[in-house]
Amino acid sequence: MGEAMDPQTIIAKRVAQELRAGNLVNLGIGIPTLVANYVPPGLNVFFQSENGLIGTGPIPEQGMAHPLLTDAGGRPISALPGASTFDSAMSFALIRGGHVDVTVLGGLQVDASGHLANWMIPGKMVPGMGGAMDLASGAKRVIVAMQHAAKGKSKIVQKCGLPLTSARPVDLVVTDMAVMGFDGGKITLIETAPGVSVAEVMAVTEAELAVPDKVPEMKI
Amino acid sequence: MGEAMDPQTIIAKRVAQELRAGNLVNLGIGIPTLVANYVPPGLNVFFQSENGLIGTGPIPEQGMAHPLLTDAGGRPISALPGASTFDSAMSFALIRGGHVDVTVLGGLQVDASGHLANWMIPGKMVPGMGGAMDLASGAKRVIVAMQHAAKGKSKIVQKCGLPLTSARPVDLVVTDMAVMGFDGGKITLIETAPGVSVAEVMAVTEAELAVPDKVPEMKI
Amino acid sequence: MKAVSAEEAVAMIPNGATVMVGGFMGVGTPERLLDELVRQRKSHLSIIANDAAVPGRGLGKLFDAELVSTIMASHIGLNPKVQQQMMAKTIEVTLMPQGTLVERIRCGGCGLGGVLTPTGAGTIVEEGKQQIEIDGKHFLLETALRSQFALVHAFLADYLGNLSYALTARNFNPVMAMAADTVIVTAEHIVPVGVISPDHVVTPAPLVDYLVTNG
Amino acid sequence: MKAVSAEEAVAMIPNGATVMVGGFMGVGTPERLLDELVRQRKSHLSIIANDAAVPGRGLGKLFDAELVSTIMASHIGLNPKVQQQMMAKTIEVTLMPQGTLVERIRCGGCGLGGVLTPTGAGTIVEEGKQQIEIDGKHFLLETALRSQFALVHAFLADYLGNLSYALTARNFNPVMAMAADTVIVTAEHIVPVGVISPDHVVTPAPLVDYLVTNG
Repeated sequence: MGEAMDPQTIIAKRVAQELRAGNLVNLGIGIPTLVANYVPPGLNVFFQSENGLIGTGPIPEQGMAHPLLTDAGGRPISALPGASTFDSAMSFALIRGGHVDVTVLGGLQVDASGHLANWMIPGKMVPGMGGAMDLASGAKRVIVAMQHAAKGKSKIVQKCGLPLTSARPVDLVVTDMAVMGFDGGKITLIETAPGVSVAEVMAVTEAELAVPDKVPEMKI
Repeated sequence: MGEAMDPQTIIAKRVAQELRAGNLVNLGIGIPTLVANYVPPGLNVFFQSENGLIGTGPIPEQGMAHPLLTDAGGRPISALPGASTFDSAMSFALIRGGHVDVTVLGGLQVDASGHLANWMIPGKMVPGMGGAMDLASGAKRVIVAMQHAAKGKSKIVQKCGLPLTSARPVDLVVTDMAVMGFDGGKITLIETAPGVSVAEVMAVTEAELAVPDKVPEMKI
Repeated sequence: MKAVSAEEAVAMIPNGATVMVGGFMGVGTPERLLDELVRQRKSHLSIIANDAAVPGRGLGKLFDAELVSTIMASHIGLNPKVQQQMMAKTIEVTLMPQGTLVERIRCGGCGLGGVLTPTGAGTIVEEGKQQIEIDGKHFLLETALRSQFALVHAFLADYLGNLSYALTARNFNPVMAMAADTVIVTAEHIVPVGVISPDHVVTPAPLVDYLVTNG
Repeated sequence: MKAVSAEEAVAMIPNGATVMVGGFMGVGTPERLLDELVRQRKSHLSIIANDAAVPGRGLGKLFDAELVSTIMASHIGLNPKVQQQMMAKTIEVTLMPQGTLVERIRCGGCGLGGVLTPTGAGTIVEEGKQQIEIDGKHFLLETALRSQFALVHAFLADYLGNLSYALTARNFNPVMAMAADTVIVTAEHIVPVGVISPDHVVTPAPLVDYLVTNG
């Protein structure tokens, strides 16, 4: 192995492998945003910005930004040829109507049954759910991209203590240590990160993780 | 008085007097369509065609029709400067949302409490309600434009025998014999047509019509 | 999105399929797909559309060829063949207010279970429907409609699948383009990617599954 | 439609009014009207908007000036002043999913009593809401929202009131332009009637009550 990758890069690179040609993809803020940097060249993926754009392109070059073309955080973006813009009703019709093939969301906790909590910490952080609940409920496939643990505590828990984002389970969780799925309704280890052993994953995972006989390593 | 007007012209001319500057107006098929011919010159009224247009203009001159610009019956129309086009969801959002100031609808029966029946005769005529129910329920003001009687039978009845178009009462009925309103929830004679006496109206009206002391004649 | 011929597109539709068809009295209707449905004699179709147009035009062609088993629409009064087939009970017709029809389709496309509408309350339209009172106002619960296929006609399409519509030919097309498992599109003109301004795209590319090539 | 100055437009808004404000993180926001609300010190406002932007920008200006009593929004996390005023209980904040917010406003503008949405079902968002099951799927009934005023920012307006929007500045503006008793519009450019193509009008003229003149 060459230079060690930082945790965010591991996660973003691995998630990018889940995208397919023609997919409409919505990336949440934080780590999910980085996924766009690792889409294989030549793979045509549509990125949606929920403030009203399909066809999000890279940050514009110096002098080429326009104040009326921004991402959901209000930062300048570019639009690729073939982009489309629309109002918020249409944007969330796309999200809720199952037209978004993949959403990648950050997480505070994911539990053994696939429930995601990512929008508030009661009494502490109450920013509002924005589009997170709609994405978690409406997108065809929900992928959580987050660090495996924070401040020494597992973010993969047996049961979410924080308020849920959706009653609908997520489909895949990609962390800096592992890829986990929920086939059969039970959290299952699918891959480990480069250089990370199954035992190491188990040691920092609070949830009861099903472990198949063979667990391949991420190819990133 | 000069030449006698035909019943449809009386109705259309009188209804046109109800339109105000800036009104968004939807005209049903039949007699209501004729109202557009009698809008006072200089009065800016927006006509909606529910297949997706605001700013309907007159029938285009020879050679100037376009197959993609038609009224709700599929006949060529024109669009005035400042026209707008939209999909059917928007068209009925305008209608149901109370954005249409006046709709003029044809009628089979109107009853003493203002209920309109205009879309089906069970066992005989089942064309479908099209936009009639939405217009009768959603427009700010509903005016019925129809002949007072058909085949010797009053169309102004005590209680509708035909299936209702809406549970919401209409605001005004204009016939070739009279103008009638529903202030106080009771059908009331407001005007008589030129040369028609109150007694003549009463004679061909099945509904119990409230008649004020003074009933002016239409000024058309 | 995949570019296909009209023949290939229609070959995907099985007999008995549920099919939404854009257009309003034959305006903005995907005529080539209807012609091809007739040529391939796809039968027992369940149609969702605003109206049945007139014989020989738009959806009327499917009734001329007796390919329809059921239709949900707001108006069929200008097509005597549909009236005849309805009276003869060879087709089943479900009529509903036009605004209700389009909102139900929109619900199907937008992931909503239904909407509360005042239209039809207190009329025979309310029969069999859940009624909900909010702040003393009486509403009917109208549920979502979806279909296996939507046949959509656009004015401009690009090779990614972005669509724009012209004048009154827009009507039900963009709403139906969201409410079917498979969306098949014909267009007056197919233009290079980037030619339609992002602000003028009405149906974004990812909604379109198949674009029927011209010429 | 009537053309007015920003001063005249805002003078119509009383203290304590319910006001929808277009924009998304300050993009597509009617800044001149917000500046004028601050200048005229209209207070105790009940705001409906997607977010609270950031201090000094867009809706943030109203919170800087402490003119807001309540806000319904989907996100306030990037404006620390709103967080402070919420914690200090000087404002009341109602948060809801963005898709729910926009559909509720759409209902208000479209004469619908509400919609059934799966978003929020099984979370704390469902508290106090009617729950309806359709075909075994669990939905929340979300009711219509309307306001006394909507402040809308367009890209192009014509002198009849037709509006079009640019890029991501469209967002909540066209939906809000349907859901208020009085709609007040600012535009980047005011153009002669007929300059905006009928197919490119997003908000038809009859929806607009007041257009704020430029310059």
